[in-house]
Amino acid sequence: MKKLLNNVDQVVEDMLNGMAAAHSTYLRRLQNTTVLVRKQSPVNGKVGIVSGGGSGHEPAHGGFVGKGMLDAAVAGEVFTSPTPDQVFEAIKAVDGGKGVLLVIKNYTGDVMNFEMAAEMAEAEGINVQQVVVNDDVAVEDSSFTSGRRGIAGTVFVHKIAGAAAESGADLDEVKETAEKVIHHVKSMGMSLSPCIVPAAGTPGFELAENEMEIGTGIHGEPGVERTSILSSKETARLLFDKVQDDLHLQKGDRAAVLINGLGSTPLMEQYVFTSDVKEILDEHGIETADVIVGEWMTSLEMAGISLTLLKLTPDLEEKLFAEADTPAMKRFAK
Amino acid sequence: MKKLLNNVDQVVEDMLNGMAAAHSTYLRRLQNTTVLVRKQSPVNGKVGIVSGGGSGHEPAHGGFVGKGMLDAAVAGEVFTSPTPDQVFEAIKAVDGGKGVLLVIKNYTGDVMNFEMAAEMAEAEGINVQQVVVNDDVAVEDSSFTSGRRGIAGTVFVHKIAGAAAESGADLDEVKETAEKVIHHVKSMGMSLSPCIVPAAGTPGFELAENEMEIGTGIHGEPGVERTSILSSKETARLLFDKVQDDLHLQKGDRAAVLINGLGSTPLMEQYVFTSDVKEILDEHGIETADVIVGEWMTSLEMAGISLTLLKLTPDLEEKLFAEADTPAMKRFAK
Amino acid sequence: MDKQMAAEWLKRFAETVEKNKEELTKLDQAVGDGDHGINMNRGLQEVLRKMEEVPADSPGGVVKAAAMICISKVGGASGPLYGSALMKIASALGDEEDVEGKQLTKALRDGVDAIKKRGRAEEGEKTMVDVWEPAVQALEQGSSWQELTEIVKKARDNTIDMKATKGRAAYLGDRSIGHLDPGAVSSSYFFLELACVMEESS
Amino acid sequence: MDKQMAAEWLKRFAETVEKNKEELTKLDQAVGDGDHGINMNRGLQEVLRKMEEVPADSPGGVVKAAAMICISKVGGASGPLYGSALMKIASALGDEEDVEGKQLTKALRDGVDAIKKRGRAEEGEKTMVDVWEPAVQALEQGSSWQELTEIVKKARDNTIDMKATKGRAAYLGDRSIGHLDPGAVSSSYFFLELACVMEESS
Ligand SMILES: Nc1ncnc2c1ncn2[C@@H]1O[C@H](COP(=O)(O)OP(=O)(O)O)[C@@H](O)[C@H]1O
Ligand SMILES: Nc1ncnc2c1ncn2[C@@H]1O[C@H](COP(=O)(O)OP(=O)(O)O)[C@@H](O)[C@H]1O
Ligand SMILES: [Mg+2]
Ligand SMILES: [Mg+2]
Ligand SMILES: [Mg+2]
Ligand SMILES: [Mg+2]
Repeated sequence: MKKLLNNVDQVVEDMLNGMAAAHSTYLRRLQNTTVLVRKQSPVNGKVGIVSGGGSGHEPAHGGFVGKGMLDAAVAGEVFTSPTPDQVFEAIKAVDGGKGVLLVIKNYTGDVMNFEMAAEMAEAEGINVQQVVVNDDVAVEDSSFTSGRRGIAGTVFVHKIAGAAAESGADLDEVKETAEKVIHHVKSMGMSLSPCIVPAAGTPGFELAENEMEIGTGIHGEPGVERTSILSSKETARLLFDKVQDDLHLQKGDRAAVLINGLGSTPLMEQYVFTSDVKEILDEHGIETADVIVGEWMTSLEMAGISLTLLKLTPDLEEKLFAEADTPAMKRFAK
Repeated sequence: MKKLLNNVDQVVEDMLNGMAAAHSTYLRRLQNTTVLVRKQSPVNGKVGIVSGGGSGHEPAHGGFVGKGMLDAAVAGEVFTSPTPDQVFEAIKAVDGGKGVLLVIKNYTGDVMNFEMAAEMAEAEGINVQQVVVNDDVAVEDSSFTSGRRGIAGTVFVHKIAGAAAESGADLDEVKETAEKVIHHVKSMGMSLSPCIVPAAGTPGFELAENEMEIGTGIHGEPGVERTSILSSKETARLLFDKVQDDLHLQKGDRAAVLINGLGSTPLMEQYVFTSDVKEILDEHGIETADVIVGEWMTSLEMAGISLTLLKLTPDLEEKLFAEADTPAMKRFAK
Repeated sequence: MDKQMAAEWLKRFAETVEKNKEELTKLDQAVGDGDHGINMNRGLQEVLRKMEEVPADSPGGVVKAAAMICISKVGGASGPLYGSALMKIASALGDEEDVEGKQLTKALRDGVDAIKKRGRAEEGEKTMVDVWEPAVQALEQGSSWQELTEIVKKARDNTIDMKATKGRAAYLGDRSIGHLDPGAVSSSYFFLELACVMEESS
Repeated sequence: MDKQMAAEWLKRFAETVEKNKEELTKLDQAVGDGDHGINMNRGLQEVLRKMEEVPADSPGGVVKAAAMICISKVGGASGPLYGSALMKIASALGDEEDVEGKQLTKALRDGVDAIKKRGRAEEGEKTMVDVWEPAVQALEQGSSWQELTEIVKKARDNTIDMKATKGRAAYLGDRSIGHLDPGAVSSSYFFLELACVMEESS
């Protein structure tokens, strides 16, 4: 394992200090917690939005703390959901009197820990609602299982629910907006090489030189299928087809596209892939209102990419383009 | 070699199409060239700024095309400087009547190709000036050699010269501003693993599991020294010391810091490193006006990082914080 | 069971997890995200420290302190699950200084029920429930601690052939078959060390 | 030298570069950025295509067409250097249909001077100049084509012990010692193929 760090057990601690140092105009660290909150928290009269999860997905979620997105991000250990007490601290810090929405990615651990925090907050009289993002279409949905994972589509939830909160909507409206995004957003990823959790020291899975993994999540976990290496075009088609199976975009529909590098896939390759995705969308007559390319929700140094499509309605589109100013995502007011 | 692409010989072509597709509100591709220009080019009455170089450094330079930074970026093959005819096309496309500044990274190939383009443009009566960025302190400067390389510090040149041009400064002033940045900016990098040029198919150098390379450039070229792996803190100190040897920052000086991931080093590690750099700067009583972390000038999927420090003067700081709106770097007007 | 035995139980549990940390990590890499050993060890080491610093007055007190730490230090899925289980076990044990076998079994029943409720999991889903449920049932049916040992090992190994439908392993679908469930393995340590401590004192 | 011989020369040069593309890449990986073989091959393959499509009327025409392509297709350091050299060579050859040995030597002198001017390099800096300069000097001093072959090989190998002070290899400082310069190697092909073509026709 070759990593630039000091102590594997301190990596989250050190990282949070680095984020606070780099982005001091946006956010601050809540003392003795793993929580980053907006510099001026709570924002009075605004619904607070809290997200978080295991670390190793940077810029998610700390990079999205700021105007028009999150009020707080709670960091767990690498790939390990944060504990309820930490989430509770975040909730208390951002409640500006209009309640708090928790944006949870659908993993058993995250759901349970955030749920326990919500129970604690409610016991203190804070109004807390939660939404669970489950955009990953890699695994079939089923009522017998814990359902689908939340992956990069979460960024759209942050952006759009964040815009709703910023505009003064109340907790129910913000939650409804978030749920509408969740309903309309689908993703799927693949990887070319695994990643190494610092404290583990060995990769989560192994791939031969001619193999790729389809449907990989964002935790170095194995995907759902292994194939020989596909070209960017073939990969784009495979991921698009899976996403489209669920999303049923029609000719003339407007969509936002998020192409997410998982860690070590260079922007060069991401743009090659973007070009292939755009071609497919054009073929289908789907209008791309927005194309976002880069690293938004990573999996340490995993090589790979995910494709997220969000079906837009006029209200979602308006909020997607609303002003945002966070370390990782910025939007100018139009 | 595991890469997400279609055809190694088409990778720059495909990438440019992807960039144009993703960032169509910012830029467009000049037909039959490898040039990306601002959507509305030329901007009348504004000095045009053209940069570029070999591909594989994304987001540099295409990601910096937009308001407040570049007017055009010329892409060469991977790690190969673009040819004069392409640079010439860019110059013609962005000349808004006030002349054009070329921002060249100091590599023999880049300097020669841009120079030839400037000669062509001058023959057509376009006023062209050029600056050569040589921020990499890894190699000793000497009048016998071709001097120091240009690396991530180039981003500050783009940002600050871009602000000058945007504010209406004339060509001489923009050039002077760029030169002032170049004079005040120093960088140094290191790497933990090499990268693979797609058309080559094999890494540019090899590093054992316990080795790191100090002073690596951004082209997969070997660095100037090889050591056993250092911690983030030790690395921060080593790079800072080398930069500081040249920059002589004093207590109370204001500086901008750019921490640049070379490709596959996760943001997590970059932030750990950021925290260590901040500690050193604090020790020295150097005020950090701005800390920028992320991937700004990469070397494909190389693992590693570079540290850039820019000594600020009030005029440079004002321009550093001026509004910019490009795909990769955005600044809100204060 | 007195407070020393309770402490000894959790101490041995912590030690076994530490010894098998890499093993648990490997198991979790195969079907999950590779942190189960790290998570459990982080929490249980803290439990050890806490037990030394502030020894509790009763078996219930010992377990309650461990529950709080699991909730605030383990994270992931296993944190709330072990945390909720231990919390319920502690409640059931109350502050009695010496706990009968029967009462312990009832407490463990509350524990497994808490896991099933928090995790919305049933037996057969390839989770820690697949060790907890047979183990507690065996005790309820009067198995000896010796017998429990065998039952727990068998239950643990039974997870190999299961297809996961809860937890991260569920994302693998059929590919989850053929691997031990890491949470089932750590749970087996929990019961094996309990049996060991109880056997030795009997 | 007539136009056929000029075309044959560049054709063989292109073929040798293609055959040794990987070798050139490896050399450039050791002291540079690993693209010299790729750059040269990209340009020279285009030269081959162009020569087939639009055959030139004179040796100067052949070389001029190649110069234009090197400038617009090779990129990197080698593009402008070979481009400038070929351009000057073409100018010196003019549009004569048959070129004398002397005139060719004078043209090659213009070529090497163009490289030195563009690259601001002198002999001994571990660049292509270290093949071009001794090669042209030898011709100026009346060496035979056979002798040139030996001189060029020796000049190429002499770059091994040099420390680079120009081009990317200069960034390596002392670590550049012990490696062949890739541009010197491709330049050796340029002169070796010239010698071959001239020998065969004599
Ligand atoms: N819904 C659930 N119900 C019961 N046990 C579960 C559930 N989800 C996961 N587990 C258990 O948790 C273990 C994984 O724990 P751990 O790796 O620490 O957390 P995470 O899965 O969040 O990384 C699994 O092996 C399984 O035994
Ligand atoms: N200043 C210079 N003068 C003469 N030749 C040079 C100079 N710089 C580089 N070269 C030659 O160019 C070769 C490298 O070419 P190439 O790899 O194609 O370009 P780049 O260095 O831009 O990647 C070197 O091996 C050397 O022979
Ligand atoms: Mg986990
Ligand atoms: Mg090159
Ligand atoms: Mg796990
Ligand atoms: Mg090269």
